[in-house]
Amino acid sequence: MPLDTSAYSLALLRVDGRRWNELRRMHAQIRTQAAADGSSYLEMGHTKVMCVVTGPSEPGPRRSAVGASGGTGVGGGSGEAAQAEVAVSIVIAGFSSVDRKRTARGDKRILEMQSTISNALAGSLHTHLYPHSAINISLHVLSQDGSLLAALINAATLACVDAGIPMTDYVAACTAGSTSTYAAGDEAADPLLDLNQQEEQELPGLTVATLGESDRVAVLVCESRVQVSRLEGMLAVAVDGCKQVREILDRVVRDKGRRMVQEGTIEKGVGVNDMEID
Amino acid sequence: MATAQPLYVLPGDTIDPSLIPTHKKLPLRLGPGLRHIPPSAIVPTVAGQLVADHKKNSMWVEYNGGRYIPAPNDLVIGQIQRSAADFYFMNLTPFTSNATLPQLAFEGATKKNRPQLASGALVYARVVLANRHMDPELECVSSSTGKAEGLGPLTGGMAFDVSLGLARRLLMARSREEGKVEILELLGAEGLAFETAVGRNGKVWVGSDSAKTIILVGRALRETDDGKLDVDQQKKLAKRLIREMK
Amino acid sequence: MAASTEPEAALSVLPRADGSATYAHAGYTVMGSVNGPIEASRRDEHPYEAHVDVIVRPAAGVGGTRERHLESILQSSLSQLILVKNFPRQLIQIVLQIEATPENDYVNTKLVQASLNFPVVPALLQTAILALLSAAVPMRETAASTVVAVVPQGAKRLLVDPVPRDLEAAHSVHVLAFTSQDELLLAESEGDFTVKEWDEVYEAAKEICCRPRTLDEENDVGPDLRHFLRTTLEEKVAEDLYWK
Amino acid sequence: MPREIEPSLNEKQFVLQALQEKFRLDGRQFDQYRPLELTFGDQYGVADVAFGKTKILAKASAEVTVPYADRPLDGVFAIATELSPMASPAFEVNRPTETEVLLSRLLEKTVRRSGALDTESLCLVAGQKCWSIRVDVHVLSHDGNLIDTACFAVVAALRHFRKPDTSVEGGILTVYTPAEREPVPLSWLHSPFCVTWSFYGDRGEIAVLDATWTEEQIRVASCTISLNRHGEICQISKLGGTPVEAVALLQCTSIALTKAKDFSVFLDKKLAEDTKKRNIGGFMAELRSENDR
Amino acid sequence: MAAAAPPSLSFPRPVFAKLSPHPYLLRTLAPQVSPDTPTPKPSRTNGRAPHEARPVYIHTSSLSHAHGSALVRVGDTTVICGVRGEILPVTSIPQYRPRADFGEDDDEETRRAGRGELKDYDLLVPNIELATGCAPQFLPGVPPSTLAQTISTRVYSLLHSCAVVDAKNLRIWASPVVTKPTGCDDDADKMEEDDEEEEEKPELVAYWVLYVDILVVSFDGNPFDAAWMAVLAALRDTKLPVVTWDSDRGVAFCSRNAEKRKLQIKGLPVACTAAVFLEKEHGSETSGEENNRHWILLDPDRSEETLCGETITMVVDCEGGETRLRSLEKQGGTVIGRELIRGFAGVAEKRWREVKGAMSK
Repeated sequence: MPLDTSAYSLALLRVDGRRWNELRRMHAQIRTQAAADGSSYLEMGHTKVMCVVTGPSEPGPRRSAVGASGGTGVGGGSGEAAQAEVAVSIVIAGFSSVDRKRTARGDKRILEMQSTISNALAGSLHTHLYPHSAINISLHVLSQDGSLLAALINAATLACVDAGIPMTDYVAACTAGSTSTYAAGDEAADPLLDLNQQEEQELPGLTVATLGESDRVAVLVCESRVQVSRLEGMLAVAVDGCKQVREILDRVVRDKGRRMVQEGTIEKGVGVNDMEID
Repeated sequence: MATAQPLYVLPGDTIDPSLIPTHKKLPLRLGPGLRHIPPSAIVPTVAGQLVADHKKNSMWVEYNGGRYIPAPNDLVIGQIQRSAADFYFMNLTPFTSNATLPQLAFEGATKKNRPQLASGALVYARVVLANRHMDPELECVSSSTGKAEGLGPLTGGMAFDVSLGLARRLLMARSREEGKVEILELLGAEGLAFETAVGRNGKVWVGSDSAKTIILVGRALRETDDGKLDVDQQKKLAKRLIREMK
Repeated sequence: MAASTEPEAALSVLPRADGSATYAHAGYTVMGSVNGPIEASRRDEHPYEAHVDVIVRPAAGVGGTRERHLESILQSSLSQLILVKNFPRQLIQIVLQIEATPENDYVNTKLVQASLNFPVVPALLQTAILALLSAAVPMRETAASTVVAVVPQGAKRLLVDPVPRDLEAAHSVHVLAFTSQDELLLAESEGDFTVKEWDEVYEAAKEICCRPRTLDEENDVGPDLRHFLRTTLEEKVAEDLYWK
Repeated sequence: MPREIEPSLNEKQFVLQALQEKFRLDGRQFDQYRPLELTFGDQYGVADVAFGKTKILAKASAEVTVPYADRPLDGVFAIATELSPMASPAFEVNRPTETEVLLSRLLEKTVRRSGALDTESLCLVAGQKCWSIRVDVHVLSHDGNLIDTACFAVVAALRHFRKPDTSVEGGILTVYTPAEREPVPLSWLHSPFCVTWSFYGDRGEIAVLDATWTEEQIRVASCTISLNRHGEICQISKLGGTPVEAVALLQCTSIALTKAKDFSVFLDKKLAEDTKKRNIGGFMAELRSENDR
Repeated sequence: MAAAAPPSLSFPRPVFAKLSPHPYLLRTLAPQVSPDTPTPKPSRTNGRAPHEARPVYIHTSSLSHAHGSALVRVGDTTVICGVRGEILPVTSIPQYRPRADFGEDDDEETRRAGRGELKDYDLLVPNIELATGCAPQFLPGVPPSTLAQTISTRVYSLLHSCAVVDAKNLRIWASPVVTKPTGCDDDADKMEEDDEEEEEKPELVAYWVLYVDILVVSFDGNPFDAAWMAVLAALRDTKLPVVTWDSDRGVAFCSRNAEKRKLQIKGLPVACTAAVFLEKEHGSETSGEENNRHWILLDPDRSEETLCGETITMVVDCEGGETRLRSLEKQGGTVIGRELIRGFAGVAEKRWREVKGAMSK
């Protein structure tokens, strides 16, 4: 494990010069596509994704069994649609990573991310207001540099806000890691916030999404081997990171709202307007 | 009713004519598990015990298990799937096509005021019509008296799954003597306050103010069913459960 | 894994299926589940009778063409036994999971094999019938099935329930199934044989599948399947009706 | 396609109410598993596992094949989880449901990506020939908590499995039949187990282990934690659902660790018993094969 | 045949046939005895007698690119089969295991081992394509139907159980003496002699893999018989080029104008299928003494297949003088019992002669 133990322990700086609890530069916009009901573009470092939301609307003809929320029961999508179904589709552009590899359509990793995002948002969106209807979230990955799932969740949240779908609060996500791998059993390992590609490959890490300003975890995904003792540290840092991310998302929404009010162009997005008032 | 030496049959077995009850006036009535092949052959279609009732001049095959198949006058517990213009579509067993329950088939229901039942609600109903070519039809009111007679929506409580055999025994007029199932009475005698509704489709609804009681009754039923307990064992079970509760 | 041991079976082993059974004989172990009559999907719906759907799943590897073939054989045979006319537009779904097959210590067999293996058919058929009985699906009659191999030389020329090594050496392999009315329900043979040989095989198989109850037991051609089926069911029914 | 019907309103309300009063339908504690049964088959690599009414059979098998071009020094290792209508008519053959995808991903992450099986040891002739190890997971009866049951079955099957012995002389590979040489076990590095929590209540404040099918249908969120007895997390997935307090999740993890240790002890015991049983038979078998030669 | 339509009916026979095929076929098979017309012989709607099969037409080596090919027509069922050989070096067979000795080929052991080779290394790969729009029920370009999969399985196992192709004819040896595929018998013998003379044994370096592709061009029932006929004819027509093995580069190559050797085929197994037509509609509840007559319809066409449940397929080979059965498949009913099967052997023999005639043309 070259980078961290050597470089980090000396300067306490990471490969890209960040401190342990620093987020990468995060930039986001909403209302990027005029045509869509809701849309967003989001960057976390060099990870760049965009999202388009259509709906709530009549459920489309082809409703994928996988990646449709409420799918706790066998057979995916909820039986009698008492609440709206949140369908997520992810498209990873061939040029998004260094080596261009085609992602197969039935790729289970992507199907898993789809269902994660749809279930995470379904937990916050007031889907019960829209029975027998569907909210389609389609995400496009333009560039990958770690923390992909987190970026996708954040983008989806923004797009849903833009679409004016009532929700409890933001679902904000980010990643956290630990400075040395599971092999080294040293307890002195420091947690790291917001992993990039390189760190993600070399260090144990996890993705966390929380609801609003609370400590309540909607998504917790850890795909690497790590000592149980490290979990608490990483989780704490990640949850804290999620709060920072929430602030950023909130600012994005408010700025956009303010600008729209100034321009006097609020045909929709009443939700934004409300926030303007308080 | 059970003959001295129980006679077990398999599908396609030939039944000794001597076993077929012969009665002066009454026509021979064939119960479940038997089919008549003209001119005079009677053949079992399931594995079970052949039972003949000479007084009623009827015979049938007694068996346990399998999926519930609706028959007229059966009492069942259905779950509302969705409601149409003037029907409720009811589910009796998973994955089977829906039964229909007219919204006017409730006590005192009129065009003006009919019961408003949400999908997912449980209803205690009687099978009016059931044949192989049509979806079964239910009712919650006696067509003769116009009274509900205990049928209708089941509010609160919990529905437990039991074997068709146990459901049938619980529904017997004299369930203690004939069905050899006494557990509910025993628990009642122990001072538990609860009400039950038994569906022929293998569902028992238990209602009570105390969740504890409902769970206890549910466990009692399951253990009686799975453990195939006889009356004495049921007595022991009742005692044990009550003790656990205290 | 010996050639002609008595078969073993257990009924209603799967709590959540309408009916189920495990059957173990001659090295084969099969788990069978039956659900039905249930709602048939659009394409399977038949206006006048129930659609019998048979799914055969190998112990290892994905099902392929030969499973489809086995399924079609079983489907055509079971539809004969089940009173399909009783349940128009309905579906009766039979899933047969092969759990174990006799192992041949002298070869490393490939995982995916295209050629059909007859010897598994009886185990599948028996399991399906037991499961159907456990699900109390109305049937016209029951059936029993067995495998007989014609081997070049040795003590007996006819081998009942041959082990894989015998099958390699066999001139011909035969699967026969008889209904409880002693009618020939299924006959599948491959190899190299004459009508006369087939006749002998027929005799042996019939002896096993539908031996009359009164018979001296010294000539053991193999298990007495009809008797086995009856005793198994009687035990089960007696247990179910313990309260009577 | 037949669809699983949701539990009735009565059931939904009651189960929740009972949980709030600290009861489960079957009288279990919240962190209590249903009775666990494990039986090995006559053949190597067959494990039959039951958590209460949930029954899963896992079968491991091995075959010589050509390694992937991009990793010539690794063997092939795959876990196949196809849910058949045997588990529930709602499952259709070769039409994967969400349940199936998530299950296979969890097993993938827990067993495969955590490096439980040393895949480099499966390489026979670099870039040309290697072992392909395959585990088929057959769900026989589905009464909730497929994940924990399946994971346990897979691990048990693989640790019980023996693959044919091989030798390579002058680039020529020989795979010995069981009659020629006793099969050999896989090189196994660590045994991970899945522990799945189900959450209830508006804030997911109630956490329950080993949910039955009814309980699963009513839960608002779930979290699967995979650990081995060395206290290493192999994977955690809480894939959405109602948000749960971070602290609660930490508690869940520490309880999960004790459960994983229990599983590990149980499995070791069972394996030991099985080998003892076999050694008697095994000896006879050797004699037999001797005579055959 | 006028009497075929009952007097009560007022619409023409084709309509009758469309509306209720079962009674229609029933009437033609069991014509009513009516006073005005003489009772005609029982015949099928296609005019054939119950035990009358459709004429066979076979044309071979029509495809230039295949090593062997055949077109078979049985009535309106037309099947094309092409055989293509490809060289498979033993090094690219994962589970390949060199064998010490290839004994005399009349030895039982060896023959079985050979069968093992064919199976384990997949040297015979049949595949059938039904989805050609050859009949309404098979739309083009859909995944293989159950029928297609069933037939290819049956063809595959028949190929192996009949051992029409011997593994020794597919082996490719690296040794100056035998660099040619040991085609005909004499050649094979010569090879063995050579071996004895040679002190250094020739090394088995590769196999021929035969891809047997079957295409159903038009479908009018009884696809298996036709398909199997086509496979057999195509294999008998197959000629494999002489292969030279370059041991330095470890590759086999056969020059453009290399001489071709005929593939040696053992025996002539012919499939013969019939379906059972019941008087009462299949599975109906009105069972009893009355109306349970039945007819065995040889070589059924599509309309007949839809009306019949039970089928029997017998594969016979009378090449060696006496009739030998190579396969028997009977399923889907209980009409065909022991006696009928005994009798059917005769029918199959007759069919065998017809087909042999068509083959030798």
